[in-house]
Amino acid sequence: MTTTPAPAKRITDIGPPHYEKFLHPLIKKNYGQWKYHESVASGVLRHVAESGDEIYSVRAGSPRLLSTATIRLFADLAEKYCGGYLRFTSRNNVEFLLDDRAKIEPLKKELLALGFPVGGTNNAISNIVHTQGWVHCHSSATDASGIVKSVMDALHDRFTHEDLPAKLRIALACCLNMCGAVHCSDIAILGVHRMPPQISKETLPKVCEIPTLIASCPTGAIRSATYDGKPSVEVTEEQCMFCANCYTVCPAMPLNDPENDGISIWVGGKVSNARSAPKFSKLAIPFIPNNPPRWPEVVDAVVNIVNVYAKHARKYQRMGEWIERIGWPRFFELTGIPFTRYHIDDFRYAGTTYARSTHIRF
Amino acid sequence: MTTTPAPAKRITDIGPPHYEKFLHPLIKKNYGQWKYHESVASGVLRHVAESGDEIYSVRAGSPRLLSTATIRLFADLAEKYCGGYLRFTSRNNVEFLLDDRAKIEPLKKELLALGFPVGGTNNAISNIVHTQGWVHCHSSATDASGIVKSVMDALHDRFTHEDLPAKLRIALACCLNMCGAVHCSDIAILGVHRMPPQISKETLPKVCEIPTLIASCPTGAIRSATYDGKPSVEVTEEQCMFCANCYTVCPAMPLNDPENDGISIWVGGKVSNARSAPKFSKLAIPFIPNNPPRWPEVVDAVVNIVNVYAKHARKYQRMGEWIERIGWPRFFELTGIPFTRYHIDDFRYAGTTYARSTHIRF
Amino acid sequence: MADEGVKTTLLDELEKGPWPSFVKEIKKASETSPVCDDLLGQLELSYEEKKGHWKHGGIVGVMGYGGGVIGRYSDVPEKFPNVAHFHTLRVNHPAGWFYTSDALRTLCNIWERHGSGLTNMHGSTGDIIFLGTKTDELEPTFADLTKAGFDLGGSGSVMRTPSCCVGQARCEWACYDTMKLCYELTQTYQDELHRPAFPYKYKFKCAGCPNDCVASIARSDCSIIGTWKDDIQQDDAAVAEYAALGLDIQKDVCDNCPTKCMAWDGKKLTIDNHECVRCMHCINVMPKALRPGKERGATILIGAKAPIIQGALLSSVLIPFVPADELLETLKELTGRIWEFWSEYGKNRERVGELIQRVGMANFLDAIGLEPTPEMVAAPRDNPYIFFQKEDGKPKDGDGQ
Amino acid sequence: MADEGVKTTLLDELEKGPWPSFVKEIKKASETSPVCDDLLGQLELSYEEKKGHWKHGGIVGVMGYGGGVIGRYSDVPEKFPNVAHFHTLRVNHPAGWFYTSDALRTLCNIWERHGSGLTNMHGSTGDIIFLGTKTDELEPTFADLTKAGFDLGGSGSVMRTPSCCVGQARCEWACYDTMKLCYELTQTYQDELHRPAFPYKYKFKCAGCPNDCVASIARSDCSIIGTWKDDIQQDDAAVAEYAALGLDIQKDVCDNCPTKCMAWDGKKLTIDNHECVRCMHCINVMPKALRPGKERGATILIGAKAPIIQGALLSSVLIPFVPADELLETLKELTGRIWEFWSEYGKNRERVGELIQRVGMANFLDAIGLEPTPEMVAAPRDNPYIFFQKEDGKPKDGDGQ
Amino acid sequence: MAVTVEQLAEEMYEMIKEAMGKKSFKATDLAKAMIAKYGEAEVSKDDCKHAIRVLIDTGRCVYSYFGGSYITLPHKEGAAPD
Ligand code: SRM
Ligand code: SRM
Ligand code: SRM
Ligand code: SRM
Ligand code: SF4
Ligand code: SF4
Ligand code: SF4
Ligand code: SF4
Ligand code: SF4
Ligand code: SF4
Ligand code: SF4
Ligand code: SF4
Repeated sequence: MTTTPAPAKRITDIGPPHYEKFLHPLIKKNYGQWKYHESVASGVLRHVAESGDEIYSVRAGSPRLLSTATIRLFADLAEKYCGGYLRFTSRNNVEFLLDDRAKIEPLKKELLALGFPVGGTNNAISNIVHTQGWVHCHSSATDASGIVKSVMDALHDRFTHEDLPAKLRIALACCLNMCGAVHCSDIAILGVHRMPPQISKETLPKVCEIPTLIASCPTGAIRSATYDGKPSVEVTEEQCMFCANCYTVCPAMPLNDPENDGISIWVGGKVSNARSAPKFSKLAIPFIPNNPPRWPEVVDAVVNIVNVYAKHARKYQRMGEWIERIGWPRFFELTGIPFTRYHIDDFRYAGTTYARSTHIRF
Repeated sequence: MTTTPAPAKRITDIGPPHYEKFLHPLIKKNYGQWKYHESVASGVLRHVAESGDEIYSVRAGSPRLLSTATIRLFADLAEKYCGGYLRFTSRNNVEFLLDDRAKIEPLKKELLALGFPVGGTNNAISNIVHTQGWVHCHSSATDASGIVKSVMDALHDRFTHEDLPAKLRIALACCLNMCGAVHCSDIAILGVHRMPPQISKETLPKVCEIPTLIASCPTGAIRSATYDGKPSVEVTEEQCMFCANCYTVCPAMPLNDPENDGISIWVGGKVSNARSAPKFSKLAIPFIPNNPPRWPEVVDAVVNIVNVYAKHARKYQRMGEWIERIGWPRFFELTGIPFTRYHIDDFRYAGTTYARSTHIRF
Repeated sequence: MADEGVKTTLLDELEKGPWPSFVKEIKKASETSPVCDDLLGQLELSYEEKKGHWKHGGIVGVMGYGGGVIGRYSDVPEKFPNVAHFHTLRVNHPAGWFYTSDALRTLCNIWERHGSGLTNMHGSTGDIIFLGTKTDELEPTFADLTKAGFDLGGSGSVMRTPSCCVGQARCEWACYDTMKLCYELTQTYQDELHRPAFPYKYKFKCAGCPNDCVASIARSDCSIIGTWKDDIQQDDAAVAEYAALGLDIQKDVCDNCPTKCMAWDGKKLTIDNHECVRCMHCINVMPKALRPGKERGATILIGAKAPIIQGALLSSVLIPFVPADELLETLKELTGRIWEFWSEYGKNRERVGELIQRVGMANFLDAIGLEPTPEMVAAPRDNPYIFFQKEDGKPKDGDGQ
Repeated sequence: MADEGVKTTLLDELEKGPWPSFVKEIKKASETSPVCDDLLGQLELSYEEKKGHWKHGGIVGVMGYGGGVIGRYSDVPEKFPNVAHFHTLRVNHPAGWFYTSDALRTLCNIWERHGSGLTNMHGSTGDIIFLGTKTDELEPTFADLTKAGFDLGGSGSVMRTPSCCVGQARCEWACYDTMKLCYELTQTYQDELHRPAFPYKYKFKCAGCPNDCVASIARSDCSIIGTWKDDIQQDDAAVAEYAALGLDIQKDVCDNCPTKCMAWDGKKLTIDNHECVRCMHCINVMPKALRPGKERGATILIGAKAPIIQGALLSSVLIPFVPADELLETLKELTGRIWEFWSEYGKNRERVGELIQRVGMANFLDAIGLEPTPEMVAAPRDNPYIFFQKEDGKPKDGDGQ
Repeated sequence: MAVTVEQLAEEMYEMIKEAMGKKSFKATDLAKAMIAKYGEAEVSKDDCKHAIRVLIDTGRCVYSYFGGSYITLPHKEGAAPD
């Protein structure tokens, strides 16, 4: 690690500022004393305290990748409408906290004028949790922000309206590391490689520990070899399932490739314990090629799934709950997505995913 | 293989006799034309054909291990009451097939007098599917017939009455090979070892292939070693989970032991697709010592589970469906069975059995 | 006589109680067969010592066959010389376990002549088990059996005796003729039943409907389970009758339907057959009012087995629906391809279900020439570890291997 | 200015449409920070070539810390020299992501002074991400941050920045004070956050109730999820009001209850709280009428993670219920024991959830001194492969080893 | 305590230098090695932690990161060479 000389008296290990400093006085007063909430309008919540106090939250969509200019804008708005108090949500939206109902509409108007949609509450589609992509990560099989922008453009009305059967959470991760934690999303957009690591034979011995590298491969596809008399490795391509774990531990094993990188779509995951237990997302579409700048095939695929869900699910049914009700064969039939060999699990719990009953719809 | 000289003209590969030869004329006539059935009394079914014909089945419990004397007795009864037509069921009961309703009672009376209870139909406990045990198998960790007799004595009323919430199927296997296919039973009684194989060092090299033996151990507990200069094996005891697969491939690896062999009890499996999908039985009691001749602790354990189930399950709920409704913690609470480290899975799908939600009853 | 010959203090306890006693059976047999005294003696010893007294295995059989006999030797032959050998024969039962009194007596005659007179009616796989004889008697027993029209079942690495539920012989729900299929499979594969050529055992079981009264989904490598494709046959008058007789149709029927595809308004029962998964529950509860549809056939499933050694498996869907009249042909063709693949790639003692898990279902389907369908899975994969194939990926040239 | 400096034909497409555009953000930042032009340029290249242009890793940081900075270097530095270095800093956010305008402006000032002016509000783990600066600026940024009362978050093999839902600050369902717990965990483990000493990363997330608005059960090695032990608080008048307003209580509420423990007779709602699994559904639907009970606390779960490399995991129950006021102490004690075991036995890059699967839950419980309870499992084992322990088995002497 | 933190730091430093390019050590590897050498009575985990902190805070060693974090000698700044 390269560090630059530090000042004489360094401050370290202070942790983040205490949150109390940033709480709206009304929130501080009613902390832990909230009684109930209701939806005032799409994107606007009203929380009522035991004391009778009320706080309004106005939620605006954000691209997450924000310039300081925009953050200053949010700060200005907060100052103008709510004493300077705001927060961000666990899905990267921004929430303005108002104690004055009258200021809701003016704030909304200003936000909209500035290009920030208000919504994402209740049974709307909220912001897409996502990751770095080509903007900052070395590992990505696709971009993150560009797809999110394209998909949210198409789903904009679903953000500003609360008319889905239930919450619908979309997440994107640009590689199998899944920093977007897409594994439990109603719809997950996941960047995938399809090319085995292309060994940089020259650099490998310089930058990687070969035993660690060999051990990193879950399928045992990497074996030691020599190249130009120097220790190196080779990959049995048939055994590679493109997880890129080897690349994480050794930079000389890149997998990315313009033609073979792309997107897979997964559906039916959830996190909440509401009604049913949390669930993993399952494979819907194994591969869609990267098609920047607007990834139209990915957008269409997501919109199609959302529309079919919106049409067929019963009230309060999350994507996965709906699919469990109708069965996976029907999901593929209704969405028109082809079922392929790739949908059949062959990883460690594969056996538990086969249909071990005669419960079949015809 | 030792074979004795065969007669000049041997008949082979003829397969079993054609079943048609053995069908009651009324069955032959209405074959595939049955319309509905109903229960006439416990152990007595009435099947009605499209033609209006009726056949009555009287089902009697059997110990399965039958002397020819008893088989002749059944033959005589069949001749006396139903033209000589009878069958056995998939759970080893015997069924007399009558076309004359009037003969049901006399037949029942005679069966009862001979010591053969009539029942096992509908929501009764039927016969216990079981295996050889000490009567014939080398592999057994317990006897089969003795436990079955003891348990069925205690559950006799549950055989002759149809008053459980649903069917309740008990099976017994005397070792992990599970010839009684206990793995999907409402209640499974399973013989288990708890002692690692005791290597017969003298005989091993003579009777076993060492590589095959080593490969047979799923946990890799068996390693090669030498004994008296001859190739042999040794067992890492901590790695042994007593499956006896090594013994199956090598007689010099016996596991049986009077103190350490015994019984485990498993619950909640089912085979039918009715309502819920088929399920495996799950561990209820890890170990009960062998206590011949009547295994009172095993009998008590089974009777207790049956009674708790009978009391708490809703109509049509099989054991496993009931437990899934109330949750496993409640099952252990209601039955008073202690939950131990052994109940927590640590085999290949273990991860899928942990409680991965906050759905908890308090 | 047993009562004189051997002391069975412990076993005698098992003559008490209402359930028929196997000890009584052994004693009965010992009246005609002296070997049963020694069996009782050895069993009593096991009861005293809490331990079996049979040696491991033993390689005996009838000429030309590789299965159907389980060799068994006592480990205390000096004490019980009559059970020094105590082999069993597995005799292939008639489909559906139907007999006439005559047929039973024929079997009894043979077994009293050549063996202990003890049987299991039946073994867990379905065979008639002739329990206990000496090596010398194997061939004569076999000769008598075949003369009487019976043949041996399987043991070892063979196809085992197929079995089936009572099916159309006495059940209104049988969606195909289970006994016929069972019989024909048995006859078709006589060679595979008698001459071990597989990596391990292979079992067929035929159930006429999803109630699966022969436990095929849990106990057979290939499970054939009847089902239907069209709508449940419904007799509204009969439904009303059940209701009038006190059946709570909402609670007992509709609420137990796994897909909740039934509605009862107090008068009329409506089934959304499009959503029905053919579980049988409603039909089971109201057999006079509801019946399986008319377009009948079976689902073919693959791979069930007991836990040794990778853990127990239930069969999983291979072909969602085969019309009843195409079942035998389809199965023959399919089985040929399955056995070919299994024989080629199966490891020693690897059941077909384990092989599928090892190579992956998709590769197995490729090998046997079936297309993947979503009915084969409970859910698609949830992990991103997809072995994309070369045709799909377009590997570029580069300095990789 | 971006518009003059670089051609971004493809990226310009992403300025269109109603959703706020990240491209606009980068362009906005490029008005004050020239590095953003090169970022746009390199990104445009990525869009043309369908390929990222960042090199693998890079080892930079602030003095004394082992994490909090992600080093990043361009693989086309000759074309885009301003992003030749483009490291990010992970800045630990205030619990609940609450800010004042002032605090935000302070952060902006620092980042405009030292970096690109681009951020993520927030990163997936919860940090404020300062996106892109040069090595030389790391230490000065850090100095300014700490002076302003902020500190770095984690990267590498450390405890990561804990995060939490808004909790009692604005949610009526929070069963414990998530923000306080989150803050205190963060402060307690400053050393573990900044100096890598673990086999791999370790994440805490605190959710106030089973709705889990911070996805803790899916995304944290240790998930603390609020719940209650006594009965749901019920206001019958408010229930009636919902009904009057048209809520179909039977269909929308009762029928969706996972345990079907609710009954509605058209007037009175009855909850069999003994059967309730605290799923939140009924409360979610009728927030004015139903509320979590009064005996509040949390369930502690362990082991969630993304799929690399053994497959994704959800956290599983470790302690079914800890009263709210004992949470911090319990967690400290428990975490100490967990980390000790994990540090000792975890393999390099093995998350705690993977370790548990590898050694078995029962052994893990032994190691951390917890008793097994049935709440920890969805179901007991279904395979018979039990490692009976020596104390239970009584191995005899013999010729075995 | 028989072994001082400084001594531990010195020995760890030697270990790291020795293995440079062949093997990277994690904090626990170093601690385990020291405890194995001196015994738990002489050296505690905390001592080792302090020793590592000495190495890092003086800049003699730095943390590196490839999938996981290691303690190594400082080297030229930059990403992995290609
Ligand atoms: C603000 C936020 C917490 C925070 O600390 O930032 C939050 C706040 C609330 N959540 Fe949430 N949830 C928030 C992320 C989540 C997440 C996490 C996620 O999406 O990654 C989940 C889990 C999602 C999942 O299961 O995949 C989540 C699952 C819920 C649920 C359960 C929904 C369900 O039926 O499964 C409820 C209850 C409901 O909506 O009926 C809920 C309800 C609520 C309530 C109504 C709680 C309350 O009484 O205040 C809040 C307003 C919700 C709304 O949007 O209408 N919140 N909520 C998060 C807003 C994210 C956003 O910007 O959209
Ligand atoms: C910045 C961030 C994504 C984002 O855009 O928000 C991120 C970015 C990276 N993550 Fe992550 N992870 C980020 C949150 C996550 C999460 C989500 C979470 O914490 O809730 C996960 C899934 C949850 C989990 O921990 O399992 C996650 C799972 C991974 C993994 C897989 C870990 C695993 O055990 O499965 C890796 C690979 C690794 O660690 O070797 C990884 C590795 C990486 C690296 C360091 C790339 C690498 O291979 O070394 C990425 C650096 C990108 C860059 O250039 O800036 N990142 N990473 C998130 C951290 C921001 C923050 O501090 O707030
Ligand atoms: C005779 C027999 C078939 C045979 O070829 O021998 C048979 C015959 C019938 N079964 Fe069965 N079942 C027979 C073994 C089974 C088995 C297999 C087993 O127990 O090993 C099962 C699967 C058990 C399981 O799931 O573990 C089985 C699950 C059913 C079911 C589904 C019950 C459920 O709710 O899960 C029904 C439907 C019902 O009873 O409502 C059924 C219904 C029936 C009916 C009513 C079918 C009919 O219309 O004729 C028959 C009378 C049942 C009765 O006992 O009341 N039969 N039935 C078997 C009798 C065994 C015995 O002696 O007790
Ligand atoms: C006789 C019978 C038990 C009974 O009392 O009914 C039986 C008895 C034996 N079985 Fe079995 N199995 C019998 C049905 C079963 C079944 C049930 C079934 O077929 O429906 C199973 C479970 C289903 C399955 O096939 O998985 C079964 C699973 C096993 C296994 C474990 C196989 C596996 O792949 O998991 C073994 C061990 C082996 O093959 O190495 C085994 C091995 C044995 C051996 C040959 C012992 C051995 O290790 O070599 C037993 C001989 C006992 C003896 O001395 O007579 N037996 N065996 C059953 C055959 C009678 C018949 O032909 O009708
Ligand atoms: S998901 Fe992969 S590519 Fe995307 S930020 Fe995380 S590690 Fe990088
Ligand atoms: S990408 Fe994954 S499977 Fe392929 S070689 Fe690398 S580590 Fe192995
Ligand atoms: S279960 Fe085991 S002991 Fe019993 S008959 Fe089968 S192989 Fe023998
Ligand atoms: S009993 Fe099973 S686990 Fe134990 S040594 Fe034998 S094969 Fe291995
Ligand atoms: S499986 Fe079906 S068809 Fe066969 S006997 Fe049972 S209920 Fe009848
Ligand atoms: S057969 Fe089963 S799924 Fe179909 S309608 Fe009847 S109960 Fe429902
Ligand atoms: S997790 Fe529960 S307590 Fe926290 S914000 Fe969501 S609903 Fe409220
Ligand atoms: S919280 Fe969930 S389980 Fe409990 S009563 Fe409400 S809906 Fe039912």
